[in-house]
Amino acid sequence: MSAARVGVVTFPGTLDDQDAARAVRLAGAQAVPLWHADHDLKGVDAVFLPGGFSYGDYLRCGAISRFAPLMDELVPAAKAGLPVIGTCNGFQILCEAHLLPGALTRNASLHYVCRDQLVRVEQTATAWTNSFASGQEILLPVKHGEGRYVASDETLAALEAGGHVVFRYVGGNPNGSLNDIAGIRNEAGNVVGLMPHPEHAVEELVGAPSTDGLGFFTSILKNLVNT
Amino acid sequence: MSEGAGRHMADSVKRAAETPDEPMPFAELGMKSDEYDRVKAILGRRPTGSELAIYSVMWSEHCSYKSSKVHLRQFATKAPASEALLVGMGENAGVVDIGDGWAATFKIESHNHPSYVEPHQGAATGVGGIVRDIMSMGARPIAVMDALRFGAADAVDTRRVLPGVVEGISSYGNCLGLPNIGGEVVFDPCYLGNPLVNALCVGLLRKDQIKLATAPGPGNKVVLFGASTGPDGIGGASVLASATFEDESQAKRPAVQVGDPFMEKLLIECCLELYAADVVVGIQDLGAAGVSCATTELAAKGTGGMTVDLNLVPLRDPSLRPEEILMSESQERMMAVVRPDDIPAFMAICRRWDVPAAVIGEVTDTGRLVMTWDGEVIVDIPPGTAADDGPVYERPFHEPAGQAALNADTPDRLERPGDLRETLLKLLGSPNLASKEWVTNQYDRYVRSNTVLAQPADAGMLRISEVIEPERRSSAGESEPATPTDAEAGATIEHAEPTTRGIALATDGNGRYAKLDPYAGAQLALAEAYRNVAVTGANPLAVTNCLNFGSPEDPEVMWQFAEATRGLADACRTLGVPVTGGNVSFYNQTGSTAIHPTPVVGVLGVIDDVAARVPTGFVAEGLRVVLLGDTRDEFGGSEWAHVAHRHLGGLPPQADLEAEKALATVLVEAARRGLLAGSHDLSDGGLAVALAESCLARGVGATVELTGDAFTDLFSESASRALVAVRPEAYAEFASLCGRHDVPCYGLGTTGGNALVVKDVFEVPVEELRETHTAALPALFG
Amino acid sequence: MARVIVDVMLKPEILDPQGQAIARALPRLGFSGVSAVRQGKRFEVEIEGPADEAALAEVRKMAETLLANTVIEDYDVRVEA
Amino acid sequence: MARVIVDVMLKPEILDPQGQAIARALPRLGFSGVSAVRQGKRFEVEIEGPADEAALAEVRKMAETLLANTVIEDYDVRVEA
Ligand SMILES: Nc1ncnc2c1ncn2[C@@H]1O[C@H](COP(=O)(O)OP(=O)(O)O)[C@@H](O)[C@H]1O
Ligand SMILES: [Mg+2]
Repeated sequence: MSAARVGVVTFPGTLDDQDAARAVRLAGAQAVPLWHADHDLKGVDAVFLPGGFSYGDYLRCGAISRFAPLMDELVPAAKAGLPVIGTCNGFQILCEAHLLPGALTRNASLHYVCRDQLVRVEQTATAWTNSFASGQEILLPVKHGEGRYVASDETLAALEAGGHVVFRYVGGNPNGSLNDIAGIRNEAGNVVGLMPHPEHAVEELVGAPSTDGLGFFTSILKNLVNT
Repeated sequence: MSEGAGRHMADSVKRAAETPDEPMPFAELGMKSDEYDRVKAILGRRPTGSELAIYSVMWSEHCSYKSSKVHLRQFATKAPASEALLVGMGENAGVVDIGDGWAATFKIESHNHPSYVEPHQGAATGVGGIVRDIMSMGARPIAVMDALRFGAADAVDTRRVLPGVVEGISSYGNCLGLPNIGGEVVFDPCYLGNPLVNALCVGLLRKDQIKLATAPGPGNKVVLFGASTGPDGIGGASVLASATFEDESQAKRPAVQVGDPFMEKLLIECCLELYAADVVVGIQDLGAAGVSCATTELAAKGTGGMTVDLNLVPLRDPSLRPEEILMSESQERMMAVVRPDDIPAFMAICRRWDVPAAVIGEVTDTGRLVMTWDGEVIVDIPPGTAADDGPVYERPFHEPAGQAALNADTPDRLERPGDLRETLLKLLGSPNLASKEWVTNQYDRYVRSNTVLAQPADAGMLRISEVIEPERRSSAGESEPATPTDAEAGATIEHAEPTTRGIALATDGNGRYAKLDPYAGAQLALAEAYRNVAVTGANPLAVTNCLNFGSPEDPEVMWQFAEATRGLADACRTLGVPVTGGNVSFYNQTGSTAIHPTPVVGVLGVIDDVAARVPTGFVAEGLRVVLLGDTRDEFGGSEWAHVAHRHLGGLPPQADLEAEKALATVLVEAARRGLLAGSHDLSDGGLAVALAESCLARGVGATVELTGDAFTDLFSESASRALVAVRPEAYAEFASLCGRHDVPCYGLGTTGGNALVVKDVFEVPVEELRETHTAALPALFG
Repeated sequence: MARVIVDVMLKPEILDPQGQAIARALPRLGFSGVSAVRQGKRFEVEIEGPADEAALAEVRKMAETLLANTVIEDYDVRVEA
Repeated sequence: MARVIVDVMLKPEILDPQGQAIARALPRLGFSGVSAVRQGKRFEVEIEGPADEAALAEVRKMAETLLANTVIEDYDVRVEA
């Protein structure tokens, strides 16, 4: 049986695609490059939308990328249950594409922030977090200028009531996100978006001083084996 | 008078021959009359407006190094033999062999004046420019650094300039996906009207993939690609465009260039794919002097001739005149020389990355650079005369009138403090020594996943692990079958496994030391960067430098420059590290007052196994704290004299390069053998500040004991020293290693606890150190 | 050739830290009498044909789907006076 | 209470990378007939008193010194219609 195949999407201006692919490989899966201009998901088992400045973050982060041909394929596939994760710019794209509710706006500090951030895993019942313990605190880097999660009062209440807040910042909120929200999931739990970067916390020697990001990749592998 | 096609005729070669006496505005373009006479002699007639545009920018100080050349030559003539040096000075950037078939290319460059006028855009385009230099060597840019100097931290204008500069570097570098792995932030009133923004970029390539700026092979095509050309940074050329014709369209010509980091990111990926497809014969980035510089330099280094049709240059503003196109400094552009058969593949790759590209000319063997506009020849020159044969000045220099008095005013007369605890906290909370997190937290240090060491660390360190082939391949969407990038559906991302190898980089410079003694000051800058690389366990290999000075027309400034270059060249020889490239920035002065002479030196080192890297500071309890090197009573130009007394006088610390070399040998060898648990170099603020920063690294305290005069031991800035943390069981082996290399080695105490304790002198809780250290910049900048 | 203006502002209930930062800075810079500032975006869209109803409808669609994120922003489309 | 609008746009000769990126993307998104897009900022300044000449002069000064970067931007101040 061949290894699980995780697609890693590259838009013009994507930055963390190599890093995400490396993390996928470290976890024992196969990284499959997906190109924004193709109408082709290449039959992957799951999709990682990495961070970066797609289209320079011009207009709004993710606003132009969500119109990419690849997204025409990804949106219905995600709605049909394909596991999809978006980190940072990937999260922004998922919100712009309305696969996740709410929006990510300019940090309250008005500065880009790069720092090692404690994050609490609130929900383990998603395709990407089932290797974690509920309430587990993990260390991941954040690095973004527009990561302040906002949504209408009703949306926020629904997120909280439904248990759709997957990650919360602890020990300081880096961007002013409502309810300290660092990441959320969709109703079905197959689509997850978060601002922190698991792919930069997978090796001892490089990146953040933590390997907590590996849990995301072992989660998806477990999930794929189980289904 | 815009009848007909709505376009004025340009000043043609034919017209120049017919109107030999027409006055040309060479003085407005910064050209001296003897320089203008030389142009006439070269051409045997008056230059056309376009030719004058080319000569005036190519012979400017910025492009021709006319005042500095005679001094910079020492970097080559005194260069130590180095097997690592693959490409030396004179190319876009130097290239060094870092082992396993890999090469690194790195360079530092200034964008000082633009960053004062418009801090955000000035700094951003500074990063963009140096990154393109690195790309043009055939490399993938893999990291940036920034060495910054501002006026006093509490000055009103610093509050305008610093946040803008940091935001510019942050927005541009982050958007390119280049980790920022280090730099400096220094405050001194002398930089108030002349902030320094020096940006460094390092790139990685295979040894056999080096690209050069050359245009060989008659018949090969000249391609301009990237952003379209607009009226950016052509203040001077407007004079020209309107000089011979009364023209209404030239009113608005901005001096400020605006960067488009997204376009530059596309250019990076596009270039790498072009290199991998082997469709580039020669390449040059467009920086200062834009098309003028790229065409003359490529032609001069190639077969010697080139034709260019300026009507083919894609324009953002259709009203641009040819003179302006030649001088435009629009960002994010590159020029390549391409075999005719490869043009379709070249263009297909550009299209895939949404990068506009246009063939604008052809390589010839005529020895002439010929440009046309509306069918008329407007430039016809031997390109080497513009690119290489610019004027060279032996500017007069002499020691500044006040130099002897400055050196005689030693810090001996300053009152020394009684309360050393207070002195430490005062220094640690002073803007120059305070934590730079307010700045560095705005920079992405993790992207590309190869960052081993970054802020706060003595040097930035990267693991060498790079994709060789472009990995992103499309299986659809390309029409040309010739596209070399078509790949099988479902291809996995190609990659090279991470090697164990790494590179380390540090930049340093101390304008106060250089003011007191430019010769020693430049050597101390090199010594500090060299030491910062060595304390991480990397072996220093090569040097880049950015020489920031006042006006070369001032003989006293010129003396500082001559002394600094002499000092740096001598020190490079002694330390065995060649200068591979750099940049000179003159005219950093307000009125007749120049900045402190500020040579900023970058050193690149190599480490065979990044797992052996030595982290900065005290990483655990129970380690022996050891001071390496001798401490003398040296306070000239020190941070203490600056903070406590606003005093600058005397002589800087002694630059003992042999001691520096021995220290580095010990540090690198000890790291290789795994003897060091942590390290930190000693520099501004001396031992006291190094101890405090070492405690702050991981929140581990230490208890140490001093033997000499406590103030001198704690705050002197003697060079060639480092602090290391050694596991007790490794101490004997380490001490004998030091003995073998004659490196003085003093056990000071042990790590542990929640405070920095200097026995019989003071005790400061680590938390108090942290509070003092981190509060300063946020208090100033919000 | 006509120019259509699209103004995009955050919905009133969404926090606008940029506007707030400006409002906070004003007194320090010697400006008084300002009770609030909000910062939004202004787009100048040059269209090739005339700004007739069809063209405006097109720009409105552009604003709705691209220029504004209607989850958090309101927009206004008008022909330049 | 009155609302004064300050529009800030990059000077026409200055590169507007955002506007260009949007304009380049439009055809791919199915929008045609747009020849150029420029993106700027719009500020809504709420003032406490009436929008008389004195108040407008004050806002103009604010635009000149704070809201616009006059090295690269132009601004326009008007009372909301
Ligand atoms: N402008 C800057 N850009 C990036 N990193 C910086 C900058 N200024 C300081 N740093 C980093 O912050 C850390 C502390 O800086 P500093 O105290 O100046 O170090 P040192 O005294 O060793 O030269 C180092 O890792 C340095 O590289
Ligand atoms: Mg240091």
